[in-house]
Amino acid sequence: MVVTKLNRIDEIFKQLRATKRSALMPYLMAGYPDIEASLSLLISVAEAGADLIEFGIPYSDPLADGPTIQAASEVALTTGVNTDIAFDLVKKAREKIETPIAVMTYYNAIYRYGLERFAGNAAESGVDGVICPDLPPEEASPWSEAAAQYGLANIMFAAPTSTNERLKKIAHMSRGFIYCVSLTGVTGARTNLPSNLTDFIGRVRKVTDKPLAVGFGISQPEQAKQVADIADGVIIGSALVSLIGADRETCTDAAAAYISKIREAMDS
Amino acid sequence: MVVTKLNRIDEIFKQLRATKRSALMPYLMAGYPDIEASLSLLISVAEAGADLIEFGIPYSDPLADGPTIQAASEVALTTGVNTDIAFDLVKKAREKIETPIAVMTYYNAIYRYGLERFAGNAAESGVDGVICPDLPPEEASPWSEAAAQYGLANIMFAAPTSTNERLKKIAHMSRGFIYCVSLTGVTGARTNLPSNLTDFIGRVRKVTDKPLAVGFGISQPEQAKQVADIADGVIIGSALVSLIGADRETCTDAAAAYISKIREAMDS
Amino acid sequence: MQHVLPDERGHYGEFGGKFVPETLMTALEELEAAYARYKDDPKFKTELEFYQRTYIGRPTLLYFAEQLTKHYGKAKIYLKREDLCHGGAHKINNTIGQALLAKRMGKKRIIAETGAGQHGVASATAAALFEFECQVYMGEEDTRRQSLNVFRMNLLGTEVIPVTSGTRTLKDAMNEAIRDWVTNVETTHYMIGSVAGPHPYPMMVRDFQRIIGDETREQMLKIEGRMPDYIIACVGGGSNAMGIFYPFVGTGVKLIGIEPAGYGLDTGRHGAPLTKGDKGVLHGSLSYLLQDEYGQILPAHSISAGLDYPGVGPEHSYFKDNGLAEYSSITDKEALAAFQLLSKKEGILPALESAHAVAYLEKMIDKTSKDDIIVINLSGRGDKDVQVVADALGVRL
Amino acid sequence: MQHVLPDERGHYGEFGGKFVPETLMTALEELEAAYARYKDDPKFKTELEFYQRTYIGRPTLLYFAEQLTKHYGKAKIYLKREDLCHGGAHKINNTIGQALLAKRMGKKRIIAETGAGQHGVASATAAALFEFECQVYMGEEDTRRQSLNVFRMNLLGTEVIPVTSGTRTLKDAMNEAIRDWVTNVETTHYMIGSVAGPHPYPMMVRDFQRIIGDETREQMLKIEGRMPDYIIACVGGGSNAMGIFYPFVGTGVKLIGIEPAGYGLDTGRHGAPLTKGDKGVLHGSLSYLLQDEYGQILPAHSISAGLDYPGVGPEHSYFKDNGLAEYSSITDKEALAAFQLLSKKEGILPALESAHAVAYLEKMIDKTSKDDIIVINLSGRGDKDVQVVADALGVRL
Ligand SMILES: Cc1ncc(COP(=O)(O)O)c(C=O)c1O
Ligand SMILES: Cc1ncc(COP(=O)(O)O)c(C=O)c1O
Repeated sequence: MVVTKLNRIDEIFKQLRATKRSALMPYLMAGYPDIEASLSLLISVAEAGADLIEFGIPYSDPLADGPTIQAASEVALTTGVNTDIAFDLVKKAREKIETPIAVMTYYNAIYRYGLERFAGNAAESGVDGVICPDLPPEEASPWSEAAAQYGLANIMFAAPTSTNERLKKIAHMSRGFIYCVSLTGVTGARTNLPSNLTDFIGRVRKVTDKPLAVGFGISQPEQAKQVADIADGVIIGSALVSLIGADRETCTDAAAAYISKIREAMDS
Repeated sequence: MVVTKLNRIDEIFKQLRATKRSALMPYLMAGYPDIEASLSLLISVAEAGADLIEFGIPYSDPLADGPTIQAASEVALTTGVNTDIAFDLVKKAREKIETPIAVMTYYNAIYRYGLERFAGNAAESGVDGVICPDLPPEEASPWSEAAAQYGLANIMFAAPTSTNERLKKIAHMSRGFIYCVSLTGVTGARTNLPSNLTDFIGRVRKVTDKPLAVGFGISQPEQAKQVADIADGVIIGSALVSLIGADRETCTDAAAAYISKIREAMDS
Repeated sequence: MQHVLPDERGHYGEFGGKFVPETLMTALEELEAAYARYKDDPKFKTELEFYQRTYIGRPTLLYFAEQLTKHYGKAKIYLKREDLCHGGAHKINNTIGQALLAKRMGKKRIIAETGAGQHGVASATAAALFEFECQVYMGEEDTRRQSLNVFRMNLLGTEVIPVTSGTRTLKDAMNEAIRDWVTNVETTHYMIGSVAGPHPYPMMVRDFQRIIGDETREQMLKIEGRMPDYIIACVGGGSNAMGIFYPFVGTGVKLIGIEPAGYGLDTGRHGAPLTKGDKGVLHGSLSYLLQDEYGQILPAHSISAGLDYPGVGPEHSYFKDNGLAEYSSITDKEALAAFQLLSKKEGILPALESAHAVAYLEKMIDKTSKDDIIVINLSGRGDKDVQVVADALGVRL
Repeated sequence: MQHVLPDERGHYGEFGGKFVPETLMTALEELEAAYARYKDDPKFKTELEFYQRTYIGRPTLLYFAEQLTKHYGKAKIYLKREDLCHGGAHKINNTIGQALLAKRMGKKRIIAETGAGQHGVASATAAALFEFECQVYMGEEDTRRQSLNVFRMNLLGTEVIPVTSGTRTLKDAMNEAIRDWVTNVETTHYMIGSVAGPHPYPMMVRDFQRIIGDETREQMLKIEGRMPDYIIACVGGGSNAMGIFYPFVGTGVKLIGIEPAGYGLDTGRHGAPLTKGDKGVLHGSLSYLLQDEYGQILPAHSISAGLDYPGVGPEHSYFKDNGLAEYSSITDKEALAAFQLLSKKEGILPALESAHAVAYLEKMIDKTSKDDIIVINLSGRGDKDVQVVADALGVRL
């Protein structure tokens, strides 16, 4: 079954580009802090102004992630969440929200589940794209093809260490947007943006006009604003996850409030 | 100063040979169970019928001795006994008894004290001979000469493992008597006499007419009797030491009683 | 048959590859280029051979185990004595090689992962010798169980970083090392300890370890005038096995890799991905591994810490699927018995890892004859395991 | 000058000899005769060389310690790597030799004494290889402190007998072994672990250990084309030192033996009989030893168990009095520092015994120049000492 309708991710970037705004792209994790709450969070964060949500499927060996997301993954896995449940959460969220959703997980979760099956079930649940941090272009073709077959965007990573050659290859292959890693390192909130970020984004811009989203390390409204000025999307991961982990009772409201504040700063 | 009077050891064997009796030769240790008691023991054992007393100077590393005498040595050393005190005990005993006394100690105690000095002080205290279990004929000449100079008998060992060649050398060199080790092993009471003892004593007899005393393992009156039938002297070591160690209060009487009993058996 | 894998992309058939964050891809390309440049460079080769000979103590012996042979009364048994290497295991063959390469690449710092500490100590040793700054990641659980090895690394000037994530054991230490590498990729060389990880590691580590097989071949020809019939080696990540197998691939010699069956293959508590695992991606390459139906990695178990790993080098997966080697497994209990047997018969305490290879004799020797020749790779010495063996046998020390 | 001692009676000048109970004299004569018969027997020599090469792993390396040399900036420093011997120390050179001899003498049983366990393990190893029954005497105190080594011997099939007499340490274990020998002299070979004991042991053990010096000489000539200027070795009983010294006696090479100064020579808590002892008889031979004015043996102290002995081989006493070698001493603290230095600089953990020899560099290197060559005998590896070093440095493991 080939899905032909325009992908929600392409749609949103088209809209934002038209209004010269940047996308706010928070990261949530299936099963964190528990399964139900992660569904409420999807909805409340969307309603608070998220343009796209990255929805992580927790993994036992998250080697691109820093301590915050590692710890969250461990907690989430104890809830019994798995790929099927994660897809189911998206399906349920789709009853309320139309915000694009990109699932984020490690390649083994896709490989073991079965490439076609993963793509098919994801697409059917209302997932729009997949982000896989340990799948560089050299190894991405089988998955890219399976994803394309189901109208899923396979979103690829660009890093400051990528040569221009590699950036071209990545840009060419990536769908939806390009995930630009702000720094050499793992996920995790940091207090300052790397000084060479503008140069790096400039380098990527030179090889593509696909949307560029920047992630890794962004936590403060001012940082989001600065990134919004040079990129098409601002990814907020660990900062939001740690806020959610701080108080489970109030996390839905707190997350919404935090996203509104970032939204405000970005649009200011 | 060369002592010329006839050595008490030669004297006693001459007497015993004349009466066709065997010598009863108990072993005591200077400083065991304490310094004073070891003096009382010298006297009481002599009076109970000992023909010759071996008087051990305790040593830190008594490698020819079994557990009983090892343990006694450790106790004795904690009393502060030493070579000078041991000689002094002999000197004091000499006020009461004329029983021949042979000091038993390891060669290092002699060597370190000084060969001449050891021989001189021993002789002056009334010691008649010296038994040194780790001094084979090959190494014995310097000490033999020093001992001879002071009229001390240097008593040497013969073992069941000694070749006839060696027995000749030992017999030639030994003074006073020859200490025949009943078995291959260390000192210590045993319940049976070795079966080849008669053969062994026979081998020694073939090379010498010096008195032969048998030691190592003799504890029972019957054993003493059997040995007395084939040898000129019966040495009682560990059995007596362990009896003395059993009850310090009564050890003087107990030792005397034990020696009387052995005496009786031997003379029966 | 000439075996010419991996291909240009680091694949062994469907296995291998480079499944790592984009940040590391350039570093892997650089490493690949540097390795390609130096591996046949006469100066590099001379220097490597110099340290193999003068520091590691190569060639190691190929020892005819006369007592063990007598004990079984079947094939002649030889032991390749990697336990006599400086440090007590084959691991140093690889770390010296990588250190010499890292020096040429201008790296100042080395990081490594370690389970029980064998590769950590070997890395720390190479780092001390060539004056690198060195940090070793080790599961917190393991730092406690193997505190002597932690101190040993400290003595060699290496800092050991306890890893508190996940199961707090080897696989998490490797995750953490990769995270460090992602962060410090420009100054740092990541010294992987087996034929695992992303390309070019499985190839490079294999090449540094194949000296075991090259020597064995030469020594065997000299001693017996012919090739052996069997070669047996234990398989954790697979480096000692690949090292001794590689020069014999396609020659007709039966190559047998032994995985740890732990408490038993059916208990689920083992470390035998080739025997009981499924294909998947771990630590940068596609291979057999222990995982659940959703691809979550399952913890391994083996009495021998060096085999306690849920993955295996990709080339072994290729060997298995293509019949270039066979793989079998040995339980903790069987390994313990072999540990005791070799100690008593030959006066040689094998590493518990190597004891798995020795234990396989029980299963295969009956079908051999006196004319056959078996070589067992004695990958390391057992002194490090004496406490573990005592505990397992219920002996209070 | 050709050095042709001992004389016929086993004397080195006034030292040496056979101060043992008469019961043992015939056994010593037999041993002497057997040794005289076989030592130059081509078949014996071939067999010994075979096991040296194929089992022990000889020749061991003569390693240029480049980093250590750089560190001091003076003489070139070489290490003779006895730590790479099977088992981790030079002790096995002797036990394999004696075991081959005992086999020819028709003995079925071997006994040995051991302090920390090094010689015990080496004896147990040789016993396992040549199928002897083996019992090792070890001070009860030491069996507790070194329980891992006890279990190691058990694994090798040897029974360890705790000795509860005296100070319950090495010297008492040796007393007890001698008592056993006196009792079982006809079936049993007593395997003494150093150049100590009654003749012919000091000579025989020296001869089995001189391979260290013979190799060093040949290797040095090959590498440097000349003899070294200094050879430094630690002295416990003195076997590793005698082994490396012996082929250089009278050649002009400065031979330096290092005794353990423990807490300091003035504290009375050391193990330095050559430096601070007096002549006397212990365990069958006349030599320097630690004793009081009445000849009672005083306990030794050293952080390194293998040097913790109140006596020393008689030939060293002769060397000292006749200026054929010099002797100095190194404290526990200095040895610890050298242990750490060598670990960090060269990636080699030395045995604490050997660390005494390394430590002496601090005291003598200033008077050397870059043209000088020093060889240090690295008699054993330090893995066995890691716990002791941690304790001494106040590191909780
Ligand atoms: C002695 C020994 N053998 C084998 C192994 C397993 O590793 P590999 O399979 O890479 O040889 C280890 C790992 O630490 C080891 O120490
Ligand atoms: C490594 C090592 N070196 C030195 C010694 C000291 O003995 P020797 O002086 O006989 O070489 C020992 C004794 O156990 C030892 O284990």
